[in-house]
Amino acid sequence: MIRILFFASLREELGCEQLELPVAGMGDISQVRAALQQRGEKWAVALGRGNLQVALNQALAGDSSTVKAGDEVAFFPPVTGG
Amino acid sequence: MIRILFFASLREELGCEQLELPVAGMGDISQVRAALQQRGEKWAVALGRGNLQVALNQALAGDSSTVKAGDEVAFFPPVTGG
Amino acid sequence: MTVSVEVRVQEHEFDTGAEFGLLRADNHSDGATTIFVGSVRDFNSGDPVTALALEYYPGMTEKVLADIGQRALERWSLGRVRILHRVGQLVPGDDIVFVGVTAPHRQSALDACGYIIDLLKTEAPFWKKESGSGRARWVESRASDHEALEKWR
Amino acid sequence: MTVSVEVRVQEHEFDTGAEFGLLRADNHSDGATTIFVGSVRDFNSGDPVTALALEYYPGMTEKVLADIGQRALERWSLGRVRILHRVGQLVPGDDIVFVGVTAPHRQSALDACGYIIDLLKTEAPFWKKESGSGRARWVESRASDHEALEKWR
Repeated sequence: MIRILFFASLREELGCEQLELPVAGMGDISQVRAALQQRGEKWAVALGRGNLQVALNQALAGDSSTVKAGDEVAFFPPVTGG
Repeated sequence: MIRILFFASLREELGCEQLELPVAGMGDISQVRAALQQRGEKWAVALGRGNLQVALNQALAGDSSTVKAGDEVAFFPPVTGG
Repeated sequence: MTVSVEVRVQEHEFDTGAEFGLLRADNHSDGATTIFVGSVRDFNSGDPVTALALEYYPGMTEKVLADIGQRALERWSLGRVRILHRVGQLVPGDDIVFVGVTAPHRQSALDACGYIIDLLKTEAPFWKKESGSGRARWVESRASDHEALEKWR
Repeated sequence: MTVSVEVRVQEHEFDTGAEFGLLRADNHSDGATTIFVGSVRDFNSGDPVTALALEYYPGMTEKVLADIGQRALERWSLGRVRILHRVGQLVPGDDIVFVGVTAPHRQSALDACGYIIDLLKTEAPFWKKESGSGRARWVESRASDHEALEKWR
């Protein structure tokens, strides 16, 4: 399984803080994103935003980063700390 | 009279913290300096150094700044605070 | 004295005087200490702010802060680096972030402090939600924060 | 909140935490506070330092510090500026100088803090005499301090 986390406005928009996806068919982040977008219109829109950031195992990652069983993937909007 | 102050290494070198000079013949700072340099070899050398700074009434001044009775003139080496 | 990077993410207030003391304790080789503290303003982009909620990504946030501190250590000759950030519920006047840097020389301490806060603003996973005028809104990231990175390239 | 410049020259220690509190008190409009503290190092230019005597020009020094603070206020949009400097007998580890600046935005607070300490180093009438290795020596002014001014022209 892959553990997926959502933060801040994205978490609120999806009404979901975390979920797990089976790793079958997930080669990279873009495939994880595509699988999530299948969950419905709301998910398709929210995860399709160009400014969304992705972290793989708590480090910033890109669409082509490879995922494997046990990985933690997080999607979040641009950060606004400080 | 004009009140003259010396600070830091210059004060130590001259063995003098302050003195008063009659204003007669003192048109500007360069004349004050020249009068002080007349006081002997030690004074001629110390007040002839190119890096010496001068303040007139507690504001940085130049050789051509005009002096008058009651003024305070200070000579000191480059500052090293902070 | 060994160089060090300390980071902390916490709900409770931090004490800037005490943090300064930790930067200086038994540190006679660094002549310069620079501190940046960011606080909650009562207005943002013209809108009144009465409260601020700060969310973060436990685990990743600490790693990113430590990594930013480490990059500062590699770029300048520094002594100690401390980065603290509050999360949870805050109100105007509360301090959010503390960046403290010591160095033998002042320019390194000043530059490293600016570098750390600029990187923190664009890389550390924190998100602010402001309340005011009866509504809550997620704060948008600023283009100016990304432009500020130009000077470190 | 009105903008202000406070300067102080004193023999006794200052409390950085308390000074920070004065910069922040009832100040909800400035989101950024920057502090620079300079301390006595135990080495200078390779020579051990065991004590430091600081001399100043009473009257002129305070005027120069206030003028430097005022020029910072004219150059950036700032809230409060505090400049403290110790004089008299100090030992390694002692804090000599405190520069604190608040501003609505961080870059102004960081830049103004660097500007003030750079100007203080070259303009404010203070002189240091170091003791160590059994002898006392007046500290020479540094070319690097004058070069540091280039960035503010």
